[in-house]
Amino acid sequence: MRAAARFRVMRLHEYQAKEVFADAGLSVPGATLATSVDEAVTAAESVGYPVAIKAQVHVGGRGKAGGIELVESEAEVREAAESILGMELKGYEVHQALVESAVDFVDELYVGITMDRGAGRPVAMVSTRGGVDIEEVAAESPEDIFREHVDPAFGLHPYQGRRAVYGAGVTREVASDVASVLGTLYELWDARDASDAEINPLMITAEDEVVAADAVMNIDDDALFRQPDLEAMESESYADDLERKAGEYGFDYVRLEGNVGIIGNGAGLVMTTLDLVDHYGGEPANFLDIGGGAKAERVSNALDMVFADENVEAVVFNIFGGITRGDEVARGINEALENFDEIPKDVVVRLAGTNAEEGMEILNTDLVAVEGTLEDAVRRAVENAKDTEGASA
Amino acid sequence: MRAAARFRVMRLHEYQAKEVFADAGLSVPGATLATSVDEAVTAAESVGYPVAIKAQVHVGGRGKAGGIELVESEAEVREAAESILGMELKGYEVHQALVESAVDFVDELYVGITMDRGAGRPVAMVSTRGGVDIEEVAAESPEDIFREHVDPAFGLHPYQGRRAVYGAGVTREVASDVASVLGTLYELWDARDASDAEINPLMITAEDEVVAADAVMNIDDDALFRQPDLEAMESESYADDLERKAGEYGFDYVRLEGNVGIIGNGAGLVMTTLDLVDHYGGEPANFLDIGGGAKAERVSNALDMVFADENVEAVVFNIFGGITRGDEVARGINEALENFDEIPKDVVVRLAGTNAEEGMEILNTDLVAVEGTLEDAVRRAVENAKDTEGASA
Amino acid sequence: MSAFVDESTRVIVQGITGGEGQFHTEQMIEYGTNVVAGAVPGRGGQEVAGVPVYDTVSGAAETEDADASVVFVPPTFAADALFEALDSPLDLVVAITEGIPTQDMTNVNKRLTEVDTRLIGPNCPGIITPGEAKLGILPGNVFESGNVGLVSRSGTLTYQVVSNLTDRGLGQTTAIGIGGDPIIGTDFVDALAAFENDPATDAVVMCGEIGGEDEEQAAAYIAENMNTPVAGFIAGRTAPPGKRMGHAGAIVSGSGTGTAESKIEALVEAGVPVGDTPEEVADSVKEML
Amino acid sequence: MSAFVDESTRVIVQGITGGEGQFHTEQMIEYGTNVVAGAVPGRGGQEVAGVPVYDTVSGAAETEDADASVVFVPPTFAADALFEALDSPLDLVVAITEGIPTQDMTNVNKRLTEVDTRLIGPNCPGIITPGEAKLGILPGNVFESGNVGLVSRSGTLTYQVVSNLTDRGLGQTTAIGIGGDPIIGTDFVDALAAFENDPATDAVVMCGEIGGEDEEQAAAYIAENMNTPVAGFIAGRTAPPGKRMGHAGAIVSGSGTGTAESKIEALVEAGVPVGDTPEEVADSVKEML
Repeated sequence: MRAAARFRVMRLHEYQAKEVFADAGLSVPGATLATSVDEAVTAAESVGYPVAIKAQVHVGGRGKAGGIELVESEAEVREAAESILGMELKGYEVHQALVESAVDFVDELYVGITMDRGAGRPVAMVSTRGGVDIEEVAAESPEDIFREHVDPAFGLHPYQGRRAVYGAGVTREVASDVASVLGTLYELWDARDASDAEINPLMITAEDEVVAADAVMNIDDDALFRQPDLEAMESESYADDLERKAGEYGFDYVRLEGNVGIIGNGAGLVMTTLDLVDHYGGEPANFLDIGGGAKAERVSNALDMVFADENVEAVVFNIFGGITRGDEVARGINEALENFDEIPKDVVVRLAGTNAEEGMEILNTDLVAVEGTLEDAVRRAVENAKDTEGASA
Repeated sequence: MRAAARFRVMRLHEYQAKEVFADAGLSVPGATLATSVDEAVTAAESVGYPVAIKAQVHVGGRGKAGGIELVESEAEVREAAESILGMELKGYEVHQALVESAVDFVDELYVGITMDRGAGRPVAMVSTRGGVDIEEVAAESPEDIFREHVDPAFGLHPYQGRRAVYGAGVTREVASDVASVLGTLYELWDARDASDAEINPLMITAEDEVVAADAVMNIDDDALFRQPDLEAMESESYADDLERKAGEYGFDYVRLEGNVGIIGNGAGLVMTTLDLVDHYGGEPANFLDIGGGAKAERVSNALDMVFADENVEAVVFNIFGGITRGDEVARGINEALENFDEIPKDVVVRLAGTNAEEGMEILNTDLVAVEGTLEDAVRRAVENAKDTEGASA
Repeated sequence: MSAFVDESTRVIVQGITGGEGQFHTEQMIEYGTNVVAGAVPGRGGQEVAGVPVYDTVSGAAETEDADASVVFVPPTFAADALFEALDSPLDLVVAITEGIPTQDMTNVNKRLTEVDTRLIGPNCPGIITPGEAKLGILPGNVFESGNVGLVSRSGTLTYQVVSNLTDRGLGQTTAIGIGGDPIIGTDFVDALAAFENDPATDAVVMCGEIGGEDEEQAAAYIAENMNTPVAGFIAGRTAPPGKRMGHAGAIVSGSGTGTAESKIEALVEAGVPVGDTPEEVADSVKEML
Repeated sequence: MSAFVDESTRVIVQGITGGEGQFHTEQMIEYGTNVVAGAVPGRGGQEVAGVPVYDTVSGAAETEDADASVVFVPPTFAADALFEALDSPLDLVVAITEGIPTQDMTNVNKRLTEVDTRLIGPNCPGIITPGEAKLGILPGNVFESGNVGLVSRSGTLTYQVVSNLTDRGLGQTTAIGIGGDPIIGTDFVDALAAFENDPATDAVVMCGEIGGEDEEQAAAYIAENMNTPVAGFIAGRTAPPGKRMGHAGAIVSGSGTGTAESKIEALVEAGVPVGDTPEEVADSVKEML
């Protein structure tokens, strides 16, 4: 939901992020990607036992959810790969697994670079509590994460890396190497337009080697135009077909649990529409922002999306035109609905702002209901959903 | 004289600077370096007539001094190359000439990046009065040079390049290309630790092409450690053997016209010693700063240098010890002078500061005269020089 | 009076020769905005929508004695356009452009600390003083002159709330869309301070949304510094927990800020009534006056 | 009183484990300077010259409640050491290091505009308040406590002039070597202002040299702001014309500044007697008191 973070990102898979990290000179474990059980076995043999089999999906907490297995033999690899490949992790199906040499570590750190929106500056972070969910550490004992803000005009000074590392309590033996990893990570973050670049855990071996055992790198969508090689790594992975469809149409779309489909223009207004559905006793089925200046085809695509969601019982279509013109929107609604012999779900439309009156005249009110205010439109859609639900129940 | 500018630089030859510029994507004329007349002829044929034959020496105003010839035939090349190769330009012998395709230009600009010491920031400069001595333009009509200061933390923003170019009155047709040249020049200046990076003239052809017809690039000596490829380009070119010797010994040395040789520690104090020689009616033969903490060998080398200058009639050796220790200096003076059957020039020594008393005790006063104050030491050396001069005249 | 812009504000449009730039320049002029120049590199000497175009912002600002600029430059070149505007003798820069890379904006943000110029946006609808001037893309006909100030992170939500105000006869002194990007120039506190200091503004509406800590900071500012009454609205109460804040927000702040609950609670504690619907917000404002 | 440093100044030495750092730390302590810590990455927990070493400047400054640092870090790493010092709770940083790349110093110079910390140097002998503290490499035995302030771009020339003062019974409040590099922290004007505000300083000596425009600016400052009398000296009158200013200086300033003539003229116009010899300078000072 863009409105929430307003910082849309393209997420690299672990194996992709590790490629980028390794190119920058960071040490990562030997690994091979596998898409089948047999490939996993071959990979494990080439990498050398013990290996970790790691699901490559864009979800956090893979380990806890059973997406990572540590194995020591071919039999174990087969079992783990069979379990992981094809499994569903938090709604995402696993198609690829990284077969990676297991690191024999004595210590696990966290290092990361992200944007501190409040400070308006990047921040470098180091913690000796690596290998666990860093968000939990941040919530429960924020003092366990050392934060060093970066002046973007200068970048992360070497002394800042040292201060972060010593400040976090990293042991003297590896302090200089960890500071150097943090410096490289910042350079990557900066050069590759990342929103986040993290290593968790950064493993420390008995020989004081410093190895990136996991890797996170998310790239600012708005900067992909100057990161063509990273853009090419984008793998269309969606939790379901609807989100895939939204991606193809180029919509800001989030699927939710309810049954009132929602279409609107502008993130704030769409969020408000969701809130009102909830306020009047309904349950939003989705967030769908068609953006500014939407033309008829885009409007039609939006309806197509919402109708395709089998949970949706009724739809509210709320447009306040600034750049978006009410007549264009009305034409799009007509076109979309005229294709149906029977309109699949009741649609309530509310048009305001630029060319709203022209739009109201154009709208085919045989196909949609019209309301003059946002509140009335939402109330009516909530009622429609309840009626439909009641009827089908 | 380091004291004057305190910004010692390694100067690239025109052909070297053009290599660096061309690597960065700037357009330079086709050219080949020649060290003999036959090479010049071959070069001219491969480059194509007309060609410019340009002496490669570290002096300004080569053109006026006859170091650049524009020629159109083999006969002319022979004549020009014979005249230029081996000629002496402002004290520097010419060993190399650049044989370069002559650019058919309609306009000549000046673009340059340098350090504005007063502002403590780099400055980008553009002038439509290219092809002439820019220092003269600066002195006579400074408003003809547009200056754009650069925040080093951000570099030269593209808009600053445009502002400089439009502000200088560059014609619209080439404005964007010239701004782009300025941007590249700044990046080079920054990335290569330059003190100056200049193109004068930047030629504009009838087809609105923008060509760097000359190139200046001077590198900050203190940053050569991180510019190994540029450091490797250093060509030991000195106006005379004495300056070469000083370079080998690692002294700050400037040869002057007078007959009182001067050795001291610290640029300010050595300059003051020169000034006092002048004040008391003498003429300084040189500036020689042995630097801080000088050991005996260095002291001995300094005397060797000054004795090697045939103009020198007398020497004043003035040390005020801070880090430099008087006893070390005294030992160095003794060692140097004890090698001679006869001391070639009268030496007056003045030692003050750290371990000065110990030094005075060590000094072999059979070999040198000693004075307690700077003024007395200088006066005596000036007299010695006059006496010697009188004796030899 | 009004905040930041009025009919005397002399406006430059950066990117005036583009489609958006030209269209909205015409709209702004039609609304009464004193657009005095455009700035587009290489297009100096031309004329668009009846105003002269200059190659540089400095040239336009100096020759036309301008006070403000509105930026329609595409995202690829927008940061440079903002740096240029901030290095010219202007008081106000309004960045409409959507999709500027966040790292570009952190650089602009750094420069903002070094200059006196105010930036509104980017990715915002702009600012309007109804009946006097609008700088940006807001639909002028929604607004009416009056004594309510409005500041909002969202464009269309602004229009919604303004229409609820106007329906009740509550006109506006100035409405400011500050934009919803992670890094913006003018924030809630800056806008609230301007309204507090504007004698013509008798009440203020602030429309926030989930994410970031700006609303919490605004609440603290209101509690400490404001006599003018403020009504609030927060969009995004029903956003599912996992989508509420990015991972970055969670590890940086490490606390419960950024959620709708946190923001509403902070505002209510600061004495700001927070409406459940835009209509409730407008009703609150009516009661305040 | 005194300018910038006195016996209570708590000093960190950056680069204390190097040869120069260790030697001069011992010298400083012997002189009476309150050296409280060293800072060298990776050497935290050790002890040098009887003081504890920390890994970071912040750690040293916070734990030992330090006010100032002296930097002996080699040129390759010096800029980072300066940035570190400027990002720590210190009032004063004295950079002795010679040979820091000029572009590194322009970056440091930019950061200096953003912080309150004072930098002296680089490539300077340091600062001394005779009888109380010295931060740097100045030979303590040349100085004597008194009522004359001294500021100089040159190290050994400072010692020369000070010895001429001391010979005449003229002790010093504080002597500051500001360094002769193209980019320095504290300049003549900063030092002169400190002396003007120091009630213990009854006269000031400034030793300049050719190059740059600092002496001309100092002259303007003296004329406008100083009641304390100033005596001047300019080294480099006999430098040959071609060697006087770099090409850069000539095209940037485009004028006659930077020469000895220009500097002497500016000072004399500001009422500052400029001696032909160090002895004459000391004589002038004696007359002033």
